[in-house]
Amino acid sequence: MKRGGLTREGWIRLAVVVAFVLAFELLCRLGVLPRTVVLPPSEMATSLWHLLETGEFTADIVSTLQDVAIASALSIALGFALGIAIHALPRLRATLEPLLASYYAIPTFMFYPVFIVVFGVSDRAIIAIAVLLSIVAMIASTLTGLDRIPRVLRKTAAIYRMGLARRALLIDLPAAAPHLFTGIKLAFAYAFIGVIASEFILSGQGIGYQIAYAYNNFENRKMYGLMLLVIIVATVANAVLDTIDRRLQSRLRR
Amino acid sequence: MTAASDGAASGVEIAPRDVHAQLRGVTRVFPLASGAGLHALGPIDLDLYHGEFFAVVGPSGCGKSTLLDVLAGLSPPTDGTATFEDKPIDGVPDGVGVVFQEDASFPWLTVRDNVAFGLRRAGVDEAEIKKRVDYAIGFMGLRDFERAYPAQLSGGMRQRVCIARTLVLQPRLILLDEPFGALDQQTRLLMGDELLRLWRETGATVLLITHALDEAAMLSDRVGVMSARPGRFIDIVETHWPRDRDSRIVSDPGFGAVTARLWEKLRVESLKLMGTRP
Amino acid sequence: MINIRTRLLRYAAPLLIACAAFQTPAHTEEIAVTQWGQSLYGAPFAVGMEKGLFKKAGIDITGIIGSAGGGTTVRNILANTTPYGEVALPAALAAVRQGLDLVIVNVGTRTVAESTLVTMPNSDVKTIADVVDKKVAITSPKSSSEMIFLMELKAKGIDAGKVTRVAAGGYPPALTMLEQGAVSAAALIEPLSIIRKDRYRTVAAAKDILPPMTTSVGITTRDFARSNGDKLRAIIAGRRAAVEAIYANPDETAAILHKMWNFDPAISKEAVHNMIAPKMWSLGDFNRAELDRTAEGLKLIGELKEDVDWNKVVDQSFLPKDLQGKL
Amino acid sequence: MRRLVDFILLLVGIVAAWQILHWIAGDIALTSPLDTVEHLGKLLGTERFWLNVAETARAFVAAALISLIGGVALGVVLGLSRTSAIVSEPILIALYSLPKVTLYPLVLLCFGLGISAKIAFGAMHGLIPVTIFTMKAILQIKPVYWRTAETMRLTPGQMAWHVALPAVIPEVLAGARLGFSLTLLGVLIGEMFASQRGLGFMITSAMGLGDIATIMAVALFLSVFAVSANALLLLLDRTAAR
Repeated sequence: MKRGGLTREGWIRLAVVVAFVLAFELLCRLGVLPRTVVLPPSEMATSLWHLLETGEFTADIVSTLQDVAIASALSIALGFALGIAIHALPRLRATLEPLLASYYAIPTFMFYPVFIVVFGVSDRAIIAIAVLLSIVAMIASTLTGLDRIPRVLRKTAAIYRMGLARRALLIDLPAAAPHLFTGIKLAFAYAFIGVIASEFILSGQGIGYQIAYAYNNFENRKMYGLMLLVIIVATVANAVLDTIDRRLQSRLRR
Repeated sequence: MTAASDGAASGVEIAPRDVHAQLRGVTRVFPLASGAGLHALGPIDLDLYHGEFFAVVGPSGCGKSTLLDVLAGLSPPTDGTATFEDKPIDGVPDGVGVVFQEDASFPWLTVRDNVAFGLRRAGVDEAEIKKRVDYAIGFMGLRDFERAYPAQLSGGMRQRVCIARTLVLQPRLILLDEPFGALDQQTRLLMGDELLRLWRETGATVLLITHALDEAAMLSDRVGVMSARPGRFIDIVETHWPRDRDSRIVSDPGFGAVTARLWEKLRVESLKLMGTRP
Repeated sequence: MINIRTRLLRYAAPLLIACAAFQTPAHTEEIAVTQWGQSLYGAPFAVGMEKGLFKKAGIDITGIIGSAGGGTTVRNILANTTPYGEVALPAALAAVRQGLDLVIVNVGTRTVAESTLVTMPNSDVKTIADVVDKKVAITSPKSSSEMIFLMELKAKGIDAGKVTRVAAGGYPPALTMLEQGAVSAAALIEPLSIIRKDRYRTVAAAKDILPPMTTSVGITTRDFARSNGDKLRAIIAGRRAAVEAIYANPDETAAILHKMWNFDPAISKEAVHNMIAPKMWSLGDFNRAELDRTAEGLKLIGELKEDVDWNKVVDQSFLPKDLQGKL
Repeated sequence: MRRLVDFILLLVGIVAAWQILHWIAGDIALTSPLDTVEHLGKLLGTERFWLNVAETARAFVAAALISLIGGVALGVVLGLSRTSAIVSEPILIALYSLPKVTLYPLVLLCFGLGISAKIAFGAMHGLIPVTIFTMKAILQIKPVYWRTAETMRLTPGQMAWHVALPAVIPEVLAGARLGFSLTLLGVLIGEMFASQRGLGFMITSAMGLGDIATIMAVALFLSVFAVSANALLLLLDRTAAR
């Protein structure tokens, strides 16, 4: 385990990213990439700073982040419960598995009108879409996690004469934890994608909507500022979850 | 000589001893998808005496682990009876500890918490837990790694953790399923020494399953040789080693004779196994 | 080992470059029309193509690229080999404001008559004045549905601050909100309002409240205007002939829309006939008052801050002589 | 046989749930299974529908090919060196978890509104999973395989074909399955946001008209396609794994 400072690969990675951004900046400044198409990263950053400072989109940002938080929490909890249930029913699972595998090809957004009627026109329809998109990742990770519990640990539990509930809590859960966390990470990523994409295509609020709106109205500065915001939020959240994930893996996986 | 099932055991004389665990006519048949059954084990008769070190060797797939599962109460015999301390084995009996071949340490607990796990489950009070855990950790040479997680340890160290975890519960019968299978030869020898020390100090009955003849010969009072599947005992070899022994016994003139006899019996069975393979 | 990897790498590299180079050309020979196949804006192009009026005018339009959003259409026009298309005026103005090099060459449509404000049949909202202190569903902030609603309020002298506008994300969700009682009234547009006319009661129709205003225009790049004036003239002339054909024979138009857009015949007929009286389709000529009304609307929703200098963004020289006039 | 029975039972369950939801939500929100199938049948009989299918299919096939070939090539290149793999993995994963729809305006600005934008957007979705899976697979090839191949004096070509490829095929196929799904999703989202043809456009324009029957029919069509295509890939996966 490394503490403080970067590994050699970490430095190279940083250098690659910085070089990419600088090259991008240079290409824009030299006019190779026309300004009507894309702005130099530095201008995106100043635009984002300006947007945050004026608070023009604060309500949208809050609404998006809130929806993402609710959607991830819901899909993690529901996905975990469903994963356990499906794992307990091998026949159901065998039948369901090919469906789960092709699930992501179906654009969940199609069901927006259905959700609108079921949940009313509010964030809840967007949250429902995001949950629909992310829950499968959690279910799949729960199944993998439960599958990967070493048989010997179950045997050990039997040696200690544990009941089903105790075993689930003291053995199964911690043993499956690394996979479950991977599921949490994925569920968050998909919830984020789901919320932003729903806003982008369907709704009248949120960061996604504002990006689409800015695109339609040729407000490239706003559009790229908001894009940068999404990229930063997604990358930072992913990096944090990934670090925790790696820690867990290195400690718990054998 | 009561353990030999087909009269192949040699006429070693044994004073009548106190039976600790007993198998009578035990067989194990696994149901197959086709509807037929896979006859994995038996029939087996076995008397394990109080305080003895008994090893089981046999060709791979002969049902050694199944035998252990029956004794541990992890799987009931299809036929026959199994008793421990005169009570029929129904579920995991109290007083039995098991160490598996696979690493069974809990990766989410520190070494210390791993060792204390069983005691906490049993509701032993903390002062007693501390005492026993300290002892076991010291005994297994884990003092420097108390706070470490299994992922930070070598395979040998992790197996020590599992042994310590079994040890603290002060089992009267310790079942070991090829516990050193994944370790290198030097480590195995040294772990064997520790196992002997543990056996002497606790006075527990030990049943060790192994595929290594030298390990069986070096550690045990008696070695049971099993046939190819369905496994049964074709020979039981007494070693007559002193109770106070260690791995240096391998240089004893009698050691070669014991391993030679084990191999003689096992070779035939192993050849059968290879011959039956496609 | 490193050796092998290097060698393998050399094998893989050309493949990668080949992939990176894989691109299909983005240009088509078609022109772009906003909301093609979805609203009646593009009817003249359908009729013109079907009846061969463009060919007669000297240009062969092979197909139409449609799109949902105004801005998308503008961008698409700019990327096209034949950079001419019909877009919503607000989108064209937004593009000009952001410095895109384009010019407006003709007027497309000049009414918002297809817009209505509806409520549930049993609602106590009887007139537009009844929406004060209530919630009204629009599609999204700064959308044309909001602009028209605000213009209606202004025309009726109602303080917009007293009405809560709720963004639904689209017309069907707005209707859902209405049905669920989340709002008291909802903005609606044809043909959806024709399809569902039995379910709702019309509180206000824009055609009764709002005078004509420019809603869509033909645009092109200044480059193309300089180099391909003849093509532009032909397109505009062909379109004019088509508009005349629509007014001359609405039933035939409805039949063409049914054939080309898969519109339901009955709905197609009703929709076309509804737009005959308000004269939705312009022959192409500019009307200062109608342009300014749209600009006023844009100011209401905060899209426009100051007046538009129409002479800077409009070029009348491609219109038929009889349609050119003073701005 | 039992599997077939199970599958039919599951289908019955889904249809039943759908029917019940239809009764609860009503015709405006959710057409019944029967009506949907009927409407799909009607759509299948129109030329317009198949034009849209062809449009989506063209973009999808091109995007899927780019994802697969590009992803495998990129994965091989990155996976051949441990350093490049470690350097690039977090970057790839970050890109994977990015809401790519955010970048769609950029894609439109670069590629215009034609089919190439859809292809690019579909490939953006599918390329990364294929790359990640391939890279990891290459990295995890046991070094002893390379050494064995070297002692047998194989040429790099033989090595790639006879050693590396068979060793990574299961992972690549797993990546391809995910890539396949996401590519289709990407193309459809692209069509939903800005396009004038294709199934995604059909969905948005039906949404604009509140035409739930068409939405559900297209959804059914896509689901059946995605599930059967995936089952096919799964089968390929199983045969390859042997």
